[in-house]
Amino acid sequence: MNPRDLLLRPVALADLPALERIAAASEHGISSLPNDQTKLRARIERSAEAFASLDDASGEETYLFVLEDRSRGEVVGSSGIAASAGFHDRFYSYRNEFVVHASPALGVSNRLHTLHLCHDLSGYTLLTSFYIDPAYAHGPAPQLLSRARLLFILQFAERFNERIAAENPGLADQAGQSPFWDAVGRRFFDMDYPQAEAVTGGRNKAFIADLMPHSPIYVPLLPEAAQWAIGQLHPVGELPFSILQEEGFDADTYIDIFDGGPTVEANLALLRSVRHARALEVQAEAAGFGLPAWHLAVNAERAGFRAVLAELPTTAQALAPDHEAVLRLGVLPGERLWVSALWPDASERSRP
Amino acid sequence: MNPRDLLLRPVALADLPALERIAAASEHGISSLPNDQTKLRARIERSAEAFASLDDASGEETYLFVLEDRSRGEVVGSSGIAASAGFHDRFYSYRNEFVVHASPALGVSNRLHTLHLCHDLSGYTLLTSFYIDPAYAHGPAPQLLSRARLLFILQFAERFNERIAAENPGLADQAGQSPFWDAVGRRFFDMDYPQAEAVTGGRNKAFIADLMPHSPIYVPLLPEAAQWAIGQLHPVGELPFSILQEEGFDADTYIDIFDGGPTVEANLALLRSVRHARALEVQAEAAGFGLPAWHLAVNAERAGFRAVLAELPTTAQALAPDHEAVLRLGVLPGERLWVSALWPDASERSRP
Amino acid sequence: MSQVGAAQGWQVRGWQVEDAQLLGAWRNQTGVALNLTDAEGKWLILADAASSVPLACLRLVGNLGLALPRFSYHVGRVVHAAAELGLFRTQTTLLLGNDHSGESELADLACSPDLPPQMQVAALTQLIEAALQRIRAQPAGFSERLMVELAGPLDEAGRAPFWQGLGAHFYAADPQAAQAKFGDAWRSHLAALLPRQTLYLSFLSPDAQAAMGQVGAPAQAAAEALKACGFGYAQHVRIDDGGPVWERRLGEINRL
Amino acid sequence: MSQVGAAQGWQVRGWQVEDAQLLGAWRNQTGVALNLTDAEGKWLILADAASSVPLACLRLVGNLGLALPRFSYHVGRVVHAAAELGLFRTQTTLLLGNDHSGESELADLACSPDLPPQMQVAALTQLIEAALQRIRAQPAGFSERLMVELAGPLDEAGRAPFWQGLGAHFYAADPQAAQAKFGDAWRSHLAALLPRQTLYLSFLSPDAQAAMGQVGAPAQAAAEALKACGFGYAQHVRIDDGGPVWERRLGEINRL
Repeated sequence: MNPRDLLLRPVALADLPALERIAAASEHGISSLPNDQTKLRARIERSAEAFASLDDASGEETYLFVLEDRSRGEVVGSSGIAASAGFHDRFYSYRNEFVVHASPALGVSNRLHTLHLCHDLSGYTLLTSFYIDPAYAHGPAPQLLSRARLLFILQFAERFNERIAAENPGLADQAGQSPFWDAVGRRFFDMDYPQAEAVTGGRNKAFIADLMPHSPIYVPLLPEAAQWAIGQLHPVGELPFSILQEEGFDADTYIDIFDGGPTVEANLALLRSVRHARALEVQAEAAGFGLPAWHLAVNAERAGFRAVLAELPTTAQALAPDHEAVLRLGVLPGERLWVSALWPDASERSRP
Repeated sequence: MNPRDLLLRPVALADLPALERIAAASEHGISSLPNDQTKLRARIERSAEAFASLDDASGEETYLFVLEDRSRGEVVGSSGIAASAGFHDRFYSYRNEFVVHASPALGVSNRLHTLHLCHDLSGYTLLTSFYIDPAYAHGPAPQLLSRARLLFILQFAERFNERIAAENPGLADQAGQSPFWDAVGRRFFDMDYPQAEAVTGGRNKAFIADLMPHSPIYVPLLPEAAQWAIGQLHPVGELPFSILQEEGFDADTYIDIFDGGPTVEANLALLRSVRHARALEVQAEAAGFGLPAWHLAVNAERAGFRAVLAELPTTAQALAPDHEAVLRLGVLPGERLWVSALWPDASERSRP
Repeated sequence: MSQVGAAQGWQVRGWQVEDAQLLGAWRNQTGVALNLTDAEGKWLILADAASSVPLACLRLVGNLGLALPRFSYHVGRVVHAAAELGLFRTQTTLLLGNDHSGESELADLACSPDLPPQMQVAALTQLIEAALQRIRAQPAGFSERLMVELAGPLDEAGRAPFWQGLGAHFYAADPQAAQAKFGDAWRSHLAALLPRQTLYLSFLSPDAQAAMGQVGAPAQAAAEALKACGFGYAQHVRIDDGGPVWERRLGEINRL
Repeated sequence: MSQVGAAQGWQVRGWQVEDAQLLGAWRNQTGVALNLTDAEGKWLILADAASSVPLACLRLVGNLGLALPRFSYHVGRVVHAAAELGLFRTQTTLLLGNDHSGESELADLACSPDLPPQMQVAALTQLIEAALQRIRAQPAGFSERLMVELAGPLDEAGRAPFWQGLGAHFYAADPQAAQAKFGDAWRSHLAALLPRQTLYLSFLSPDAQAAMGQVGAPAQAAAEALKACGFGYAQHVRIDDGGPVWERRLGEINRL
């Protein structure tokens, strides 16, 4: 696979069959794409509206991207952004909290782990719907698929929150049974985890959270399997999780109230791709000095957003109109594009 | 005042009279220096032990620095570091938390502000004891006094926590009465705020916190003066607070459990002075190209720590042994010094 | 089914359709109009034995709060002690909950406003004793405890100091209007807006603290009658006006 | 000061120095040795009228927990309801507190182990009635409520299932050893280690849930006697073994 064949763009109605394949292939609870044609079509339409809307941010926008391998003309992955977690209502998480309880007389001091139901992440922008065709999982494709979203958010910051979060799947067996759910949610919500997910569907989790205890959960009182599941990642989530971790997302503070999976969060400005992002002019006199390195490169359009992988000099301040990446992104002279080094650490520059 | 006359160094026993002046001059509750000769002497001795100790970090170390104007041979300020907030015990704060309570039937949705007693900052490294002679408050002296500590922490990171916090004085009237204390602490601890401070003295606040409610405080139930005091800074704390804010400290999350003043915190690596810090070699062939700009510059010694303000080229990778800053810091050829731009934003480079 | 009061010529009987008109104008022991429409439980009417005109009433509910959650504050205590400082302070706490779920209830205790106060106490006492006898005769549908809510005090302006000190910070509109509009459901709507964690009474205004658990004017006659029948304060108060919840254990009835 | 039990030839009297030796071997209604050394309150001894040998005892405390905070769990309820899903679940909650601070207490209820069980109940009943009479005669030093703690159940291995399900997660050592070492203070030390916020009973093991509020073997005779004297479960349990706190309102005594 040639990295130059990869193109990330907004989803279009023509991608419906591809999305159906993705929804069917992505494992239970991992993708947030519904395995249902009607609902998928609605998701595509909502996304198209979000990309096209002129006024910024009612907060209910969800943006969906697809990754295309142009050498085969095929969609090989999806990723998304929800502008505002909870859609201006509450978005619940458990926050890990540690308190020390001590009795000098008994000579005991314990650091107690508690889970604190909170709305801290309400209104955060959420990264969602990550799925990559397994054949593409080992190259730079997942990097483009996940990280180009950050450059999109950076360019249209007025539509998003400055803090970004992403849910990650927690431990569950093949039948979808989750040890965390069994120990916590099930006591308040008399059904299996898959059932509970189905009942809530795309709904706001606030509805469920209202059924959960509003005092902290004392972790030592949970069965061991549930304790162990707190903040644990389902193996299928490792790839997108590791990309976010390398970006600098914090994975230690919040967990999902259903399956206990880690919910990561960060300040947009501090993320690696954003810190290394720079705007380049397209201009005829652009010089081509410096060592070339692989970059994420995106144009400055909203509805016509395009993101690709491109080799550029790390010191470039501008690109020539005939640079192949400029051509692939369709950026005209005088316009700008944004780039961010794929492996900003010097030692990694040799990677694809 | 010539910035080149300023030198920051560890406090010495000979500085006792100067510290006494500082402790007497610094207003009630602002400095953490006790206005008491015996206690001050003990503080100096503890600091000398901390700087000299070979093994790293029992966590009880407190480091005290003084700022000297060498043109007058006088101490004009102090600042300090406590290696570990709470000395491995609990360090209490209130965390601002917001929860939404809604009744669809009544058509009401309230965002409730609560204060949550927490130990989140236990073990953080604390910046303490900031005091600057008012005559020096308007130049770069406070920058050196406050920020050189960060470069000290950076160099001896194994002695400190990667997260840094600093308490800031909250609102109080001239008699030391605090509206926040009156509404909260006093209900549980039957005395005035100055009295309570005196009783706790240098002690761990955990002792007091055990007397405070362990359920959240609902801010709407507090008198208005106390609500207004939450997170408010006492005017005398503005200068050190603004320096920390510019460094990137977060001031919105934690407040002091006594007076409601903002307790700021940050990840060391993300602070401005640390992000822009770089190590320079001292070597004969160092070239002097590039625009000069003012920098914090510190040597790499622990007990012999020195920090000064110096003009260097922003692109310098090394300095010559006869560079005046190298001479002032006493760094020998082959050794290193650390520098960090005083005003890293290009537009500010012209400031002193 | 009906008992005749020896001294007064009173009779306890069940509900009759024609009672509705008269009872519609009465106010119960919490100060509000009787719930005649969708009320659970059994009505007991104390009537003039000769004319059968109602003089007092109550409604006996087997298990409360099973359809609509019933909220109250549990009134607890927490000691904050520090031996080194000689400090030992007992704080009163309030915790929102549904502690009475499933308990039996005396509701809508009310008298004809024409009855003089002492007669009201006598009438209600006879009615409550009749209710207790009914429970003793058929204990199956009742729980271990019989509770009753009493109105809290009002100030001269007709506002409850407890409400002013607590509820009003979380619901700005008029609680009496909301009570009139939503009936019993009003307080479960209110509960969604109130703090869910333990509150310290000392954070409330002195007036609110003083009012907590006190019996207000609309409940005076009922309180006297309930006391005479063995009811007492049960460490819970109403979430709007802070009026007390009283109760008696039904297990004891069989010992009488 | 002493009453003679008509039927049995029993006498209720105060403490005598020579009682200490005999009583030192008895165990009280919570299963532990009597607190003979620094015990607050007044001892009442039921003795053989002829020989004056003690057969049962109790200690009557005017106001408990004023020097050493007394901890218990308040047992509450919270309803979690979602009409759209047809969900209506009542959860039992536990909240650590000092709710009994300042209340009066019956402590160290104990019998001679030589007394057959039914005689134990009769002896304790007479003793409790004597205590109530004493309060009625001199109500000044007593509070509105009289409480008593009862032992919770133990399993075959002698461990309390409630402790295994709750306390043991926060204090790993042997609670009986700690009780022996620290006496009454043990449970206030323990309280410093226990969760301070509301717990949901459903998070505990099924055995612990079942044991909560149940009367254990060491308290059986006392429980029967207390029931006969009008005491009942007061929605609180002990923080170590989950045994129930029972109480009776003293206001009612004057109505007897």
